[in-house]
Amino acid sequence: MSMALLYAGSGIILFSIGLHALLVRRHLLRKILAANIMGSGVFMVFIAMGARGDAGVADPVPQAMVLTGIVVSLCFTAVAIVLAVRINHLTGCTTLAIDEESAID
Amino acid sequence: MLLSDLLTALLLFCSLPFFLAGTLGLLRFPDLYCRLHALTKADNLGLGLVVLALMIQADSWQVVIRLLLTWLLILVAGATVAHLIARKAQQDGHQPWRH
Amino acid sequence: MATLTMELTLIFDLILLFTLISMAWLLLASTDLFRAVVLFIAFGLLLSLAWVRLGAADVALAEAAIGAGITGALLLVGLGRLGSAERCRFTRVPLTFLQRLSAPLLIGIMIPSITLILVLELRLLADVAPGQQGLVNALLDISGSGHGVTAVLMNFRAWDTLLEKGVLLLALITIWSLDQARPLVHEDEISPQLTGLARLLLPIVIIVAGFVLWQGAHAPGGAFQAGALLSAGILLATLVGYTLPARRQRLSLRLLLTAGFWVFLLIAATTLLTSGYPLSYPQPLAGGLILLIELVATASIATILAAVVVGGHPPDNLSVPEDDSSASPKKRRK
Amino acid sequence: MTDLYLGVALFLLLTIAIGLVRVLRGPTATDRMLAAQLFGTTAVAILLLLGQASGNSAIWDVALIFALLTAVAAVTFVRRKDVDTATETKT
Repeated sequence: MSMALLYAGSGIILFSIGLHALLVRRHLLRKILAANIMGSGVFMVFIAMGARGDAGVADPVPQAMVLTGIVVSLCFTAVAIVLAVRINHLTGCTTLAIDEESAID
Repeated sequence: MLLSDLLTALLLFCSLPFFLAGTLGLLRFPDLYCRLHALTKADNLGLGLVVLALMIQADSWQVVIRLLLTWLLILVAGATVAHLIARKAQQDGHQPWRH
Repeated sequence: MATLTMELTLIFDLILLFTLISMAWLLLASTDLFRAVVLFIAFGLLLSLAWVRLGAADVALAEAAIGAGITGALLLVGLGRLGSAERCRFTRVPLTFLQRLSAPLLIGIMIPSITLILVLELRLLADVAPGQQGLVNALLDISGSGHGVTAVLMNFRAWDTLLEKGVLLLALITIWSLDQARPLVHEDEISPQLTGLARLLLPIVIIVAGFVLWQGAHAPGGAFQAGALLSAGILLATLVGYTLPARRQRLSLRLLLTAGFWVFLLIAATTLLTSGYPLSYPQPLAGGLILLIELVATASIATILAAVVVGGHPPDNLSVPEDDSSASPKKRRK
Repeated sequence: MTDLYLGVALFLLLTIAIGLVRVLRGPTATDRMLAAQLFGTTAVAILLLLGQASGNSAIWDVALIFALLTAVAAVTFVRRKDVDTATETKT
């Protein structure tokens, strides 16, 4: 039980770190990585909540949903990278063209 | 304690220095080529000893084959990757370290 | 004895999670993007250790196949195409003081509150009785599969999996409509050792993929894991210079890419007509239908994932000599 | 015996955590890739040990897949087209 909570809590921390970076970082690839970390955090909460029953084996339903989720996040990553490359080709930018200096990096 | 258990424990303890050496070498050696050299210790002997230790505990030949295959794959991949990385480093113009 | 085991696992978990979180922070904060990508690859490695610790072997297998094979390649190729420099030719407009203040304020309020809400939710969830393990196990006999996760994926929630195949296909269509495939690799000569490695590894990849697919019927494994593994193999082949002959790049490639979705959809439609519910397989056929879907899906997933890393549609003018980087190489030729 | 396996796995996990310093420090991209390669091997060893400790043979399949695919990332790194060599020359 405590182990499941430990992992679920870490999942939430990962999600928050990713969310923070998604908002704050400017380079597109870094935003993509941030979204991936957020996804991993969500998956970890899911699996951990499913694993708090009998020790050893995780609940198959969240496992199946996370498997689907992994595929979707992989698709997202691939599409986002191609979009970023395209933006780079069209505008010469590796960031979204917002004029904002307050972002940290 | 059974003899096989003792042997497994011994082999596992023997494998630890190799992993430690790999990591320390990775951190402490002065240039890329030296670090490459440290790395292969963990690939070859570190993992090899772990695999050997677990093979003693195996209860069927399928398990033995599976373990052996894992180790062989790491060996082949590790050797090739070390070669490729050294080659790329050389092409990129890394000079070997001289003291 | 038992307490020592528990303490050791607890310490293991704590170190693993601490490393994972600090890696996530470091990789997102790092200024060097290549460092970020390498850290992300290592993050994937440790993440699959976390799945193993949680007893989710299926997820660990998928994470291993994707994290070690595809994501790394995808990000490295993307980084190579994008460049790590943060450049933009638009001039930046100076902001007023309030405008500057607004973003950190918003972020500073939003992220802690989201975290707080999630933690509260978690506390609520912790009181709910765990899981549907019992239900799945009770229905396993009629599912046509001997393994819980496969049964959920291919039978109980097969609708999700069908749509997942649709998402894969949509992603590919989006990518193909955005860009034409550009060469993945540089033209330097290939080290003979590398070719040797590929020749050695590719047959093993195919055998292990088959093993993983077959194993999905009664133990962790299945179509997606096998497909991801196979696509890493295709990627390796592409990297060492194998190419798909130009005449195969049109219809046969497209058929292979879409087959998984079509077959799944066809079975969904047939079952809708015969039983009134999509994907409720007739009892004696369930196992066979699941196997059929999984087989075709594996081939499609493998090619789609490899094509997605290449990142673009096959060149329109196939006589151009530079058409060497399109999706799947030799092993689909037969 | 389970405790022994877990203890060794714990030790190996620590070496990964320490090895991260090399990824952070670089200095070149190749150094970082090298460290990732070592993590792959160590993770395989950890998985084998965890598999033995828990008696769940599916974990060994994960190790086998890692062993098969450790080369892919490094081969991509060596063979890919790189538009900016900035990552190489930058410290």
